Amino acid sequence: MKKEITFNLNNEETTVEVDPKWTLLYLLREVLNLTGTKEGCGYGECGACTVIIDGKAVNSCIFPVLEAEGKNIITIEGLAKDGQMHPLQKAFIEKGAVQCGFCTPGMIMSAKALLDEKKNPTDEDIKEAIEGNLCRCTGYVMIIDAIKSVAAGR
Amino acid sequence: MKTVKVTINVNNEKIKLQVKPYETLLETLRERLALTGAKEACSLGSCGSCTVLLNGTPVRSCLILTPEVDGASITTIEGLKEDGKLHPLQEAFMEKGAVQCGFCTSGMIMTAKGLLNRNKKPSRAEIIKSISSNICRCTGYKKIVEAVEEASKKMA
Amino acid sequence: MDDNLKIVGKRVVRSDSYAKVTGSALYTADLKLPGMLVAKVLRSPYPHAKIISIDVSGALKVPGVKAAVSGFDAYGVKWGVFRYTQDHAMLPTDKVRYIGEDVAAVAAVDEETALEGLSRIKVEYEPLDAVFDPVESMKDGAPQIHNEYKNNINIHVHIDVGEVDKAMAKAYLVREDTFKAAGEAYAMMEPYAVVASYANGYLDLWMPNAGPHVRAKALSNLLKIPLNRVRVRHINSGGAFGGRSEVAPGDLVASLLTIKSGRPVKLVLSREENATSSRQVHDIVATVKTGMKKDGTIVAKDYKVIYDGGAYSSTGPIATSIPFYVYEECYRFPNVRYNGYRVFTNKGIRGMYGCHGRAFLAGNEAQMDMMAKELGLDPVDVRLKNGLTAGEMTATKSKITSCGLKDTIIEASEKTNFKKRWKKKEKNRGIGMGCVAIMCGFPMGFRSGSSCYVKINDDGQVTLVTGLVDNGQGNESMVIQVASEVLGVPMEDINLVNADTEVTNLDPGAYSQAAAYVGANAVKAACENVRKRLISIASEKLGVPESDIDLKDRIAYSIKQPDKRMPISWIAREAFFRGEPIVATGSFFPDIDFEREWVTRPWGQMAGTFSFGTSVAEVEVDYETGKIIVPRFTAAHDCGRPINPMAVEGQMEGSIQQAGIATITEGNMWYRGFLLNPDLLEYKVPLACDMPEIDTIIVSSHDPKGPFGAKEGGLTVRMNAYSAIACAFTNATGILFEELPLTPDKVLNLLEKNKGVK
Amino acid sequence: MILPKFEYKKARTIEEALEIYSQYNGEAFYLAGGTDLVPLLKHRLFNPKVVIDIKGIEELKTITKKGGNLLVGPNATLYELKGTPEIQEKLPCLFQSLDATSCETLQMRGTIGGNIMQNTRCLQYNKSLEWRTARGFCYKMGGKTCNVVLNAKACYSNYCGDNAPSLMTVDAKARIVGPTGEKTIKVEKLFSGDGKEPFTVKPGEILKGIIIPLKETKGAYEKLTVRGSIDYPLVGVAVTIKDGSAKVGVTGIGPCPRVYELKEVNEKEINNIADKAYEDAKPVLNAVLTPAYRKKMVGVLIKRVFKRIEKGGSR
Repeated sequence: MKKEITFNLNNEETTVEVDPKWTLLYLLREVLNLTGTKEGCGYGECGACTVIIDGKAVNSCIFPVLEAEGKNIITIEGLAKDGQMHPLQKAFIEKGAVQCGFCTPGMIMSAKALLDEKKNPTDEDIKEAIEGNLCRCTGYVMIIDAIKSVAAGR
Repeated sequence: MKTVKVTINVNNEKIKLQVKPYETLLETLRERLALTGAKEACSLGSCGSCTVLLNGTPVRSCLILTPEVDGASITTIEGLKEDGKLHPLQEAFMEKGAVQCGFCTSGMIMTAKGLLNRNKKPSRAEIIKSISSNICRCTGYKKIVEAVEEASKKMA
Repeated sequence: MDDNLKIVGKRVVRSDSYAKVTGSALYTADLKLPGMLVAKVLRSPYPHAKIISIDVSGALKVPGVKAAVSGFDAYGVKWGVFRYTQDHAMLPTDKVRYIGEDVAAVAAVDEETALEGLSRIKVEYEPLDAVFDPVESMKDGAPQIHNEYKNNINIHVHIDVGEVDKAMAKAYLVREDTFKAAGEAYAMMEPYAVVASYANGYLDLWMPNAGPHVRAKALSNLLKIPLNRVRVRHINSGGAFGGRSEVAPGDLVASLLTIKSGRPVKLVLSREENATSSRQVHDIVATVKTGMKKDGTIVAKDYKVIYDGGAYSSTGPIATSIPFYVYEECYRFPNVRYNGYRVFTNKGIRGMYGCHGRAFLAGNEAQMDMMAKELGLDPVDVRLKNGLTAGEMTATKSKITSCGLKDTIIEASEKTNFKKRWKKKEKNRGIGMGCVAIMCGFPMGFRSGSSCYVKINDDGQVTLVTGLVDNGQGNESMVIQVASEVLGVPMEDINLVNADTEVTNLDPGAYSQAAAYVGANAVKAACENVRKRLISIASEKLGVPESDIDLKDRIAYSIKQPDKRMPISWIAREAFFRGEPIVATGSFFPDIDFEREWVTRPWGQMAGTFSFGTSVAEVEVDYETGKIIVPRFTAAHDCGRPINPMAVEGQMEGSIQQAGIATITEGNMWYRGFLLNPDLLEYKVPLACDMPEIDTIIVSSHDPKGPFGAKEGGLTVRMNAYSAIACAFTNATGILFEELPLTPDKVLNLLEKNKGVK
Repeated sequence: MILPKFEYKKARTIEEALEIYSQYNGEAFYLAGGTDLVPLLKHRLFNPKVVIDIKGIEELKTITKKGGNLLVGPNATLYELKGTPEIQEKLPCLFQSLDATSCETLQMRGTIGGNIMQNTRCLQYNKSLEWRTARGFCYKMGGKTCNVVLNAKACYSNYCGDNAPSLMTVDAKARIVGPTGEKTIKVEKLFSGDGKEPFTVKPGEILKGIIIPLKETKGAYEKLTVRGSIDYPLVGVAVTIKDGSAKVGVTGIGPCPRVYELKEVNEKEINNIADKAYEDAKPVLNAVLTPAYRKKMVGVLIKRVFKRIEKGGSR
């Protein structure tokens, strides 16, 4: 039986009918067409589906959809403001932190959650923040560089 | 606005849906079921481009509310093939050159299918009368009439 | 190899028809992209009004509305086909000029929300006097629609060849008549729709269009985006008939909305909007004066033709000229004067139409029959006497290369027993003939030519890449057929990538009747270059001379020793090993005089070649009700060698509906700028039951430069079918028509006015 | 084109339908075939709160023979009715008008009740809300004057039903049921003659049945249109001859169909009626052919139908 839930998604009040069986990722991708968030493993192991819920980076593929009720959710699509990219997005491009791009949205969301919490993270903080996000291309060096450059720029 | 629960059989598949009470069958087919073969060309029942079969009878799906057809069987152009084989009407439309821009084609074929459902051997006059329910802007109808004649012969 | 064709000239099943009979062919409104928004347009309720202000902010407050735009969000660039006709902003900021003009638009999550958004947009107008009749509009003191055009005269085409007045004075018989015709609706079955998607600085667009390259260029200018970032993509088109050649206001609207919202946007016009706010056909008033010798030779023609141009230039100079040219390409006019005026009125935009110019063309032909009758001649002889032949020049200096006009006249008249029936008239019955010629392509600058890229894939299959467009005529299938012939592979082995501005080269589009002559010629040239490579490698491998090799059924083989053979796929792989994959380009540019200009220099070679046609209609007139019945219609067409006769017949049959039967049913009706029949109920597109028995005759001539001898296929019928009906009406009643369409009310009125005439 | 918002209710009995109607204070429409109603709703000419689907009401569907009459449920489709042997054999005028109605596909969906009770039409009325708003609302839409006959405080829209005139010529009656009970009236009494409110049927009342006397008749229907299918009549003339006398029904001009009686069928009488019907017809410029022409055709078609009947009646 479907249920209606209401939450804030990328700064917009959203009410939608959901099946309690769904994950948040399913709702985002299949119903709301927000396909920036990727499904890499489906078991919370790779972080490709990371979104920010009430300030925390969360694997949306294992997040039961009913729990989204009343929450504040940000996806990669909600990052740019007034046509301007978020500094993290700019830095990822400039530092060459993007290769195939499949982990990128999740990676950026994890980084954002970190920077929102800690203005000046250490290298260790950064590594810890993205340790749940697998990247198969970059070797992480440029990703860490990119995140650092944003933290330093503040 | 409360939605309405309907169960319809679309192209031999039983489908349960919750639709808007003011939703047309054409909208349901195109927007919910991604069956875009039926076309919206006038939306007012004047042209026949949205024709589908309702329990075997051709209807203008733009004039029908989806709640009206709860429990009914709908056949669209996408459901005409059987076992991966084209229906004789589809074959004949291709072979006789009855297709040009193609926008009226699915409605035209469904109207013809409706005719053959109730009249296995229609005369030329009966074919013309029946497909005069549908507007085609490209072909001048001659090859469409020939295609329906050909299909009815093949099916006999 | 032309004389031993394997597939060209055969009645083949069109390559696009499978998708169309199974419902899987996608049209613009069928597209669904992730996150796609629905757009709706706010339209002008006034025929003419100053825009004081537009405030879209209210719309943006509606939850679910993601963007709202007006002309103030555009760059103030005005579009026009020619430098001197750039007067159409698409979203106006100064004035609205017709009811239904696009003023502002919103994109929202669904249609209901978009409509709610529209209702919150505030527009303040100051209504101005409006003018709806072109003759009134030309008068001093009429409301001025654009400041730049005095007396609202948008275009004046003036052609003067020989000494018209002198010749007219010496003529044995002179007759002058005025003919009117209501503008028609294109009434293509697919209402206009556009999907626009802007991401990462690139704009992708899908819409039914007849010329993706001209669309992309116009949008690049209007949006100030580099051309390589505007991509008009391939999609099925539910008919065009001339009405989808140029950029449309909706293209700009959808583009602005996707740029603003960052999400894909779909705009689908309702049937009513499609009529009120996309293009319509010109209403025409044509005054035709003809001087003839006693033997029926035309010595002079003097024309004044007024075209109701609606609110903007659109294809102005072309529309003002084409009816004249298709006529002078058919008959010999030693002395001729043409004054064509395209005049602005406060009505919707007007464009080119496959049947453009019916008042002028039908008027000429019907008048010719009246004069023939007076001189004791018959229409067949008069047409044969005045018809152009191969090698002759038209009045404005276009050389006619191949010409089957005579054959079409003779074959159509023999098939219908024309001469006898025209003379020995049965009561209330008549027979009439109409002739015309059509240029196969006309000067469109560097867009006049086409090019094609072909590659042979590693399995021997073929990919063709060309700018050629199909709006339902079968152009795509036609070039696949041509490639199949040249390359010796079946049609199903050939993939076509076409009409996508990012990957295809310039092409005239499905416009100006150029697809067979220009587009297919380019495909043929490219395939011939590939064929040379295939044969060269095969010759080497098989050890026989190149001249002994032919390609057939995916095989290269020796003609003399047929057991020496190898699959084309082997040749392709061999070429890959050599590091020289088999790819080739080919192009065709018609022999046209590019100094020719529609207004300033209306002479010189118009097109590479011309096709010809003759229609014969038989009518019955009901004297009590004024109803005309058309029991039989015969059309003969010289299209060079038909590539697919079945497709050519289809064009001819459609033309008989759209130009022939339309002569008694179709016309737009207006009330002070309001279109009264913008729907498919009151705009009378003929139905199956309204169609006559049809005979089509394809007169196969052979054009020296056409691909396998082919020329344009079908359009002549679109421009002479109404003449045949009008002439048959005159033959039946002894009366010339005054106004088209010949609906029963008009017919009865004419019959009563002319009581006693026989 | 999307529909305006409304609720959908299915009624299983007439009582239930009347009940729903009153629940919504009359802001309701009965839905049968929908071929007339849905376009009106899409154009926002009406904005009901609820649409009551009465197709499921069994007693409204049946066609039965009883005591020399054919009892027709209003939800019988035009196509079913056309296929009824009694109509084919005895009522040629009605058969022909059914056959001439719109096109086959719409005959198979459209019902006789809906066809009789269809709203009047006008080139300036059957348009989108946007079109009508730009033009200014006319008298029928609640505006001050007609948009065709400028300054007239009346509505000149045309009743375009093909079958009401035929039914009138065969003396058919209509059974009406409403909140206050049931009544049986002549078909011609269904029409008010007022273009704004073309029917005498009161809010909530349902057409419950049509009673058609089954007597041997001769007759024919003549319909003036531009095309051979889909179109509404620009003038329609129905003639039925029974026991030496005849009735003539005229439709397509003005807000209601008219019926005329000939005591005897002879040339003089026919001419008289043709002249009278011509005088009565007051078309205005609200259809695709000129008013003068349509007026003229009333007389022409009447004479023509009688001639056709004389020759055997077939089309």
